[in-house]
Amino acid sequence: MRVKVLFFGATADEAGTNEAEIELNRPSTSESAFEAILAKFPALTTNRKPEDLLFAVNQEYVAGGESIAEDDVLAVFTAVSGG
Amino acid sequence: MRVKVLFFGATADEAGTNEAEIELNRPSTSESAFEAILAKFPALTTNRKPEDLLFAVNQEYVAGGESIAEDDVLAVFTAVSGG
Amino acid sequence: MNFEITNEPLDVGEIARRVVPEECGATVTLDGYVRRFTKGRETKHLVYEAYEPMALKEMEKLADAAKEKFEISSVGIVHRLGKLEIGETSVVIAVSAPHRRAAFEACEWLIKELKRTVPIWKKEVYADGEVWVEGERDGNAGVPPA
Amino acid sequence: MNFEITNEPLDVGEIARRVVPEECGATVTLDGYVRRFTKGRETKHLVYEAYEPMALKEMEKLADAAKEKFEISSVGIVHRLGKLEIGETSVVIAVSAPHRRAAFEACEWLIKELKRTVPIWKKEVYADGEVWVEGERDGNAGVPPA
Repeated sequence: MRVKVLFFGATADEAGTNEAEIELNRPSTSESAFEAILAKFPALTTNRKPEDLLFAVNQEYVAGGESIAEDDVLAVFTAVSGG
Repeated sequence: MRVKVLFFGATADEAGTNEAEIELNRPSTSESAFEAILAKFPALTTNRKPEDLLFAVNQEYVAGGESIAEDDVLAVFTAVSGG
Repeated sequence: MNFEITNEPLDVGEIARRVVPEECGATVTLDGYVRRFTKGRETKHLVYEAYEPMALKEMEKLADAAKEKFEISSVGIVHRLGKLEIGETSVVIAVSAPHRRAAFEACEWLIKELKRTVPIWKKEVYADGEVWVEGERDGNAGVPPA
Repeated sequence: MNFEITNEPLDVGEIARRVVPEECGATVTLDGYVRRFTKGRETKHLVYEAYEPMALKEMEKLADAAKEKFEISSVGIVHRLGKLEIGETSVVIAVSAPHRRAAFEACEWLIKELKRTVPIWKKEVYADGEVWVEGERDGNAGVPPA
């Protein structure tokens, strides 16, 4: 199944894009989807550890274990720095 | 010696004026001046105790024991309620 | 000007913007305004009166004390006098600091102290009467609150 | 509107004035702006970027949580995006309450939480380079901060 992945700030620079589509196995969980994104965009973890990244599904932070469905919108970004 | 006395808010209503001149003995301290004002304007303590009033000399709160000089500006008012 | 007493309406944003030095990253502002209900009783409007020159001196003393006590850069204090309708701003205190924590602490301390020491008085006007509000007192006669 | 993300300059006073219910007597406002020096290094300007729809949702969640946690009436949160010069406001949080203490506490809590959870990022631009600032992280991969 295909899902959309969004990148912002540092992750957009590293992925070379703000937005991509990736193919995931069915079923996929938030963990396996996150791993698939890191595998496809290795630059995201060149200079940082995976645990320094945040991951959202349909504009909500993942808690872990969520099922991913076709057409879900995923997003990978660094710890926020607004304010 | 003559000094000026200012009243504000409730004390102005009770004294019937915003400003008065009173005659004090020489020497006078802040305590004796305060007593002289209360004696001349008994309405100030009709409905409250003397310790509920504040007293300033030349725009400074008294600490107690200050000497009062000719032409000093005294002020008697209730506990403040701005803000 | 950082300390002011005025009969004109207050522009909270403009007052807050007076205190923005380059080393700072945050301004915390308290905007105090006229509440319609106090302890269940309805206020029609308020009237504020001040011993103006002394009030300005006391504001300046408070700002100096706050700068000693907290890591802050600037303080602005403005109080309005005269008749104020419901919702109108009576006092604005703006504090800027390199880091926000000190600005929050100082702003809260300043409004507490202003209500204790700055010679300004509030008259509450109700539908059926009016009263000059007296603050809390526990000191000796004439001597300011500790 | 109480939650907003915009590319336009922010009017702090106008934002604070959006939250003045009649039961209230105080609004506490945090105005966060661009500091010239951070740890001795000079910033030329900042660029902010957001995951806008998620950021608005997270702001609303924060305001709801603050209303549960503190005795407050209204919350306004506005964050600016794009290029910001020194001294320009990046974020305004305004909290109104019947009594000022809760407004101070809630405002301070909200800015701390916003910096932790709302998906907005800051790029520091220096004379000799630029860097996307990353916040603090101590969680599991992908999972939001505790």
